[in-house]
Amino acid sequence: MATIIRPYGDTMNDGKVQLSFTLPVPCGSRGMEAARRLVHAWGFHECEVVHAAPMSEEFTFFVVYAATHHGIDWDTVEGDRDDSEKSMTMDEINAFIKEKIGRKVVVVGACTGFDAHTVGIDAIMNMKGYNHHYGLERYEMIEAHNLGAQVPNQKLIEYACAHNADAILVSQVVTQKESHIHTLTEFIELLEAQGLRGRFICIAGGPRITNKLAAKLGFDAGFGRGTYAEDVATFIVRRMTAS
Amino acid sequence: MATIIRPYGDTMNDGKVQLSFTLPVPCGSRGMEAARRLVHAWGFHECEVVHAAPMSEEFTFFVVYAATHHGIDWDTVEGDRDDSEKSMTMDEINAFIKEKIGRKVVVVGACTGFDAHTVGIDAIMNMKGYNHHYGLERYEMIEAHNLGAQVPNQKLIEYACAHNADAILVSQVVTQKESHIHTLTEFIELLEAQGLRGRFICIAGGPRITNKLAAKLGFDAGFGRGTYAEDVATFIVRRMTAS
Amino acid sequence: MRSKLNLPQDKIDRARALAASICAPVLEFIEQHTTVTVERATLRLLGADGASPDGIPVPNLVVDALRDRLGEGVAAWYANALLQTGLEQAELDRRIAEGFSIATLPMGDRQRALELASELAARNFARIDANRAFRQAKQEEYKGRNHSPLLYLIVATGNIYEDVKQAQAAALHGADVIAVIRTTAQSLLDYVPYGATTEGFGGTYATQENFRIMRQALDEVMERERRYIYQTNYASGLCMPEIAAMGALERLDMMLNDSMYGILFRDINMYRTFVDQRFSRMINAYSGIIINTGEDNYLTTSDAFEKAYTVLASQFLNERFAYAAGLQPWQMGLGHAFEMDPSIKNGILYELAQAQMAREIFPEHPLKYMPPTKHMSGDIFKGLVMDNMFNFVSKATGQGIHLLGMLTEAIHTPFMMDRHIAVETALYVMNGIDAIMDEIEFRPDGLIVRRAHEVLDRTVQFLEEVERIGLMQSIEQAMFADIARPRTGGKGFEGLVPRLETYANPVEDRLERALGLAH
Amino acid sequence: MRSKLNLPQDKIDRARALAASICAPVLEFIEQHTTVTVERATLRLLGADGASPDGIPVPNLVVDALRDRLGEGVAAWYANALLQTGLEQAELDRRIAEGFSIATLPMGDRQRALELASELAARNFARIDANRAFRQAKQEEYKGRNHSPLLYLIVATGNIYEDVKQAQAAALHGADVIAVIRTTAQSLLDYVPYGATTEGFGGTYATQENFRIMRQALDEVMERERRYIYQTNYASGLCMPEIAAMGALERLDMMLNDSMYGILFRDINMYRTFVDQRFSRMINAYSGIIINTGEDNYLTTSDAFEKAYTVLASQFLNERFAYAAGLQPWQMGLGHAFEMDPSIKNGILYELAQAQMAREIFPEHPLKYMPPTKHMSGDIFKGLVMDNMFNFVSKATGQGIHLLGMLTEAIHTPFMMDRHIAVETALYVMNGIDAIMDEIEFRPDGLIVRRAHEVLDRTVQFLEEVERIGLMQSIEQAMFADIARPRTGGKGFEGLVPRLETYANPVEDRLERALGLAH
Ligand code: B12
Ligand code: B12
Ligand SMILES: Cc1ncc(COP(=O)(O)O)c(C=O)c1O
Ligand SMILES: Cc1ncc(COP(=O)(O)O)c(C=O)c1O
Repeated sequence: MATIIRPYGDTMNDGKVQLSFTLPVPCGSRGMEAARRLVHAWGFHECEVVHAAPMSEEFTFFVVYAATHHGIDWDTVEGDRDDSEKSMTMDEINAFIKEKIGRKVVVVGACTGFDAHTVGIDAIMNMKGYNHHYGLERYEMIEAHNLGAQVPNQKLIEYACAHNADAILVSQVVTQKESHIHTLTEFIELLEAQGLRGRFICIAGGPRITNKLAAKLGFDAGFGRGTYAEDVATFIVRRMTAS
Repeated sequence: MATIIRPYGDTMNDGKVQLSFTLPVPCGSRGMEAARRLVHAWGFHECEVVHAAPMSEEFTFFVVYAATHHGIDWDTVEGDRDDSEKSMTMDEINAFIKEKIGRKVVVVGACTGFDAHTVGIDAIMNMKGYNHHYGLERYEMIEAHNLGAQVPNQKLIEYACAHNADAILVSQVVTQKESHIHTLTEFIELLEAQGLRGRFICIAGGPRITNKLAAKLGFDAGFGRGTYAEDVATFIVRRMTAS
Repeated sequence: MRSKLNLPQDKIDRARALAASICAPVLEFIEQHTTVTVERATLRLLGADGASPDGIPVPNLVVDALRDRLGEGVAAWYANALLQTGLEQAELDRRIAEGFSIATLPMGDRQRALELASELAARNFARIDANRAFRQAKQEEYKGRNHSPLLYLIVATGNIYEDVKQAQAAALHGADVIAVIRTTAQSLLDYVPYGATTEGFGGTYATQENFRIMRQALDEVMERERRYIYQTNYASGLCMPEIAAMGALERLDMMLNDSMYGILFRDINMYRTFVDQRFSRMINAYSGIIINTGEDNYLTTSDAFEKAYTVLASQFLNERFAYAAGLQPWQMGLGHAFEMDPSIKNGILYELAQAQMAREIFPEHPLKYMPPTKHMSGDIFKGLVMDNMFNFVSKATGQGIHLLGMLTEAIHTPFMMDRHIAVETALYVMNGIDAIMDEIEFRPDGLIVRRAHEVLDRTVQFLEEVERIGLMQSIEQAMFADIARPRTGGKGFEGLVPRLETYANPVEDRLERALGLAH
Repeated sequence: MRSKLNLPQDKIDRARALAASICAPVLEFIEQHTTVTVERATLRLLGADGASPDGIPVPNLVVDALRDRLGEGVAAWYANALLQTGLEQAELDRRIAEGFSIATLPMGDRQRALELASELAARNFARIDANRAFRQAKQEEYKGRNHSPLLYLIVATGNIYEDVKQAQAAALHGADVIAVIRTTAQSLLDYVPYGATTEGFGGTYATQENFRIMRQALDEVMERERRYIYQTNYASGLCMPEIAAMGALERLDMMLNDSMYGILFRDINMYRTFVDQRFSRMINAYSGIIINTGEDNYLTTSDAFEKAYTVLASQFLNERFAYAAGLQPWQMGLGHAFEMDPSIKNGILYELAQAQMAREIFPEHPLKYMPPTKHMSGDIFKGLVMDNMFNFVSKATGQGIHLLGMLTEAIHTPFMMDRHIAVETALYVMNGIDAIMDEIEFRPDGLIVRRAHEVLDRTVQFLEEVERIGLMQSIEQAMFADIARPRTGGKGFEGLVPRLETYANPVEDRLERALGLAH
């Protein structure tokens, strides 16, 4: 039987949602009615325009509370990845590599294209890591190369070949005008054009990256906010040993 | 030609909206996907679940940004009342009454039912008024009777009859479980049952009251947040002199 | 605590002396009267329980039956009924619920009846003693795990089972105190509904069963979080003493319990309220409950900047009435609020001044500080920031009990997510300025210091005026909250009864003895 | 200003002396070099304008053509071309844009050419003088109508026409300063794009035409609101001096303009940057522009609590370099930021300490204070409150230029409504605590005071270390921002040119003379 879930304000299934947005209309009762009708058009009922403030003569800011009858079937929802699959710890990963791979795993990473945000990839790769989770450089059984920011895709690929990398990590933080999609797509296309796609485990990461998005773009995995080195390392070593 | 308007984030017609809500699901990537799908179900695209926080084991709070293609036709939007129709000032109203009505206008008001919120009706009626706008008691040509809070509908009607009121003001602030609808509906039903509806100009007010809602419930007008005494008085005297 | 404001002690003393002199005649009046709800509370503390099929509680049935004899006190009559019928108490209550009137029974040995009443009281007082001991033990066990100030959150779904979910989520997230808001207009009921309830408007009925259900839910979280969770309700309205009795029996920890709130904000008769408040407060005092007074309400009907002194004046009066009912300073959660118009220049500094002033004048009292409400609007973003400036001021001045503001205050009773946002942001601010009380000084003679001095001055003047006129007449003249209440008007006046010479109340005797109030 | 922290003046003096000694060898190096962009900026200030059909600006065409003669300075060559061809300047520029190389012309009378260059410069300097005079007059006319601190808002749509809408809305609502963020990676372009632009990533191209369009839009709002609206852009990256020149010509009022930002955060060659920053700063100094330095960036790559001293150290260095370029203290918007992890106990108090410290150490400087960015998350509600604690600290410590934080910092470049919320809430907080600077004192020896002393101590130690090693080598060793940059690495190194004996630059001479820097 389907388990339909709906937003919850203070009573099961009341469907309450808060919204805010701007409309290119002057502030006044006509603008408020426009806001109400718009929210209504999204299928909401009990639409209360609780705030309307002029931002200029042509733009008005609205806050609305409304309720929805829509629900979705929880039983059919699949997470971006399996929440129950736990990552190994650094020590477990090192032990795993020693036992099942028997040599150091080589990981090459960079923040590519025009993107200059190194903090994310550093959090995964650099010695000191992030939030008291050490980065890959600290792993005894991992050889990690962090090329930094604004690295052209082709340069990253060449470097990975030259160092016989097992996995390539690509960080993309800026998403404006879909620039991350362009850069990530180009990366996979370049690999494929050179017949190298099969050679590496390819992983994308960044605050707006999901596993699904990465898969769609041809990566083996994608990681978003709150990722730690062990999550990535666990994925790599499991994938390397998967038959 | 229709003027279609859509939400504006930073570019015309980008359709950007902010939403927040709670779902009765545990926090995790499955919950985030549920949130995304739900927002999608409302017709949004580019749904970004930017925040998910557990509130207990069974409830998660989400913040989402998304974009809509929906728009509404501005030309067909009618405001709750005509924004361009300006209220008279206190002096103008007094002069208007002297000239066109020639006697004091009697207004009786109360906060009815179980509702104990007097501040709103006081703001309209009491001498000192609200936000430097004097209340009706201050109007030379208006005789104002404010009966206060938790006044039963029938008592208000009897009082209005006894004092030969021209207009009755009803305040409703509490809207939980639609209690304002019940109280306002009962008021009109009582008047009609006693054949008195035609005798008074009936006006409802309160932060969640709109002109449309009031009209639907059988009132002559409704006033919401930010109303001042002159708005109400203007309406009354114009209605009294409308042929 | 080092003083930052250098308020003149003689002015503070003068205000206290004025409060004492203002309250004295009222206290005299109180002693000479009882009310229907005082008698019903007495019955509850004798163990009377149950309700008629149409929901009228046994204490009401008894008091209604004895309506013409209340001046003697009902305790003897109730015990007499037990003696006369020879029934078990539960059985007697059942019969009363079914329609049996004990007024039909003649009085037997009144002395023996009073002794039995005393024994019955002893049983229920033992339960209260145990509750108090349990609370103390748990607070000792989980010492240092509550926040300072205590974070106080309201739930108000109208359905006790929904309330429980919300309360547990809030407590898990950090709430120290959960208050279940009462349904609209319960304060005007002259009886306490019976049993678990699931329908209320803007709040949930206060019933003894609802108290029990919430207590159990909060105790669960307490054990899990190893943090004592305070439960709060309203000993307010027409049934103040009865709700206090129920709270004592179900181990509530705080009660909204003001000496004048009902008069001003619920139009309850002033004589009735004064009598009721004392009895309810004695029960609260005995059971170790912290009361919360309602000065914040003044600022919803009058201007918070102009009328700041009415808050302080009311605190002095509430304090005086509280002492007279045996409450200790640590039980006096005197109310005040952050309610100034947000557009006032330096408004936040004036709030800081007043909060610090309250702190210095009532140093041992766990002041209850209320968030902005009146000036909250549909602009939830600005509202959230206002709430957090309130959080800042509260932490900076060491308030005791901190009611968290809701960003949706102007819109609806809190959604679960509203409460979540409130806790999350308050914890951020309060942790970020943890040591601020010891860190910040005010410029002597700056506007903060001057504001506090002005409010105190104005308060003394105001109390002088009230003393001259008398408290009851001052209320008649709208000197408090801009609201006028006639002496014999308002609800519940008919429930006021002069005590006869023969009046006897073993519950009251016991309370007064234990609280050192015997005269 | 009364000191609240009692920082030892001798330590402050010591830090300044260290900064002077650290910068001295770098300044010597600077004097002996020019760069492609210094020469291009010179051309711009001689009036060279236009671009080739494929968008290469005339100054670039000229400098590229004279690539092997830059050591002499391009001014004489450009003037020489005018003399040799007898063309009007606009006509010459048009020909250059079409492909004509002035390198093909032999040098005539070099002295006359330099005189002509001087005259050309005079014309453009007259325009800058007029801009400065206009600004002063308007600021005088609308005195007292800006906020304190100045509220600084960014626009970043990528499209100058969309930017204009957003900027006007922000200014109408209260912004004092509008900064147009540059498109991603413009700082790495070794030329300045030409004309109005409508496509950028996360920002809008800085072009002279875009400057003009925005200036006009802001002037409109200025007249309407009777409040001077400051326009800001980035004299940063590979074209620092050129953008400064454009800003001078189009009456910008502020420029992001740091002495080391490009090196550390954009991997631009350090020699190149040091040379460029001085020339750009002389132009800014002359045109009355307030510079904004980029110390906030340190805290995005290293920890804000641990590395607070690197911010102060950089401020001393930026100040020293700024003096050396003729900037006055009122033009030095030294940067710092509110970037501590929000979970740090007393973190807000530490921020308060550091902001006050900066204020007391640089009393005449309009410090530019940056909001939380790194620890902002998708939790927009908590983010909004963090932004407002930042607003609080800024007002409480009298910062000069206040960059408003956005609740959506972790999500997207600002929506119009994000900016609206930021202004609305900041105005509430700042108005509510208007007088706080004069009202609040810190406990001597409390954790606020101690924190400031510690950071100053640590800064002096750090500067001593840098002095010992030398600035360039310190940068090579990642002593700043945890980032290592090799001396001859980085972008733009190839654009560095040693000056020959014969080097002549009438624009520079004029600047140095006017700024009293002539040696
Ligand atoms: C710090 C910062 C900067 C610094 C960067 C310094 C540096 N060396 O990294 C500076 C000041 C230089 C900067 C500049 C710019 N920035 Co910036 N910046 C930020 C900021 C404040 C924090 C980012 C950060 O460090 N987060 C902390 C890290 C640890 O989180 P993270 O990146 O998400 O990484 C985690 C996960 O995503 C994941 N992860 C990340 N990468 C990878 C890779 C792999 C393989 C894996 C497995 C995991 C993984 O693991 C990490 C740890 O959990 C954000 C706002 C914010 N609060 O998020 C804006 C932000 C990212 N910047 C932004 C912009 C627009 C810019 C500029 C383009 C502005 C401009 N026009 O000049 C410039 C240009 C930069 C460029 N060319 O790319 C926008 C992006 C908008 C968008 N969605 O497109 C943001 C969101 C700010 C905003 N609201 O406008 N920025
Ligand atoms: C002050 C206040 C109180 C005071 C009331 C004091 C008094 N004497 O009025 C006290 C503390 C007593 C109180 C109690 C309760 N309150 Co109350 N209270 C508020 C508060 C903070 C402010 C209301 C106010 O005074 N606004 C200022 C006035 C000027 O604005 P206004 O009422 O909108 O009036 C303007 C217009 O609407 C219009 N107008 C109003 N009436 C009329 C009539 C006419 C004819 C016209 C023309 C115009 C007009 O003109 C006015 C001026 O512009 C609001 C929250 C908020 N910030 O809005 C909650 C609020 C209204 N209260 C609420 C609740 C639930 C209660 C209680 C039921 C809680 C409880 N369970 O105990 C109780 C019970 C009251 C009862 N029986 O009705 C809820 C209502 C939720 C809902 N939507 O249903 C609110 C929204 C708070 C919340 N978020 O929970 N409350
Ligand atoms: C002291 C006090 N009692 C009671 C209440 C609650 O009101 P009611 O009487 O409607 O339950 C309040 C609410 O603000 C209060 O302050
Ligand atoms: C001093 C300085 N310059 C420039 C920039 C802008 O960066 P970009 O070089 O990408 O334009 C910043 C941004 O933080 C800065 O602080």
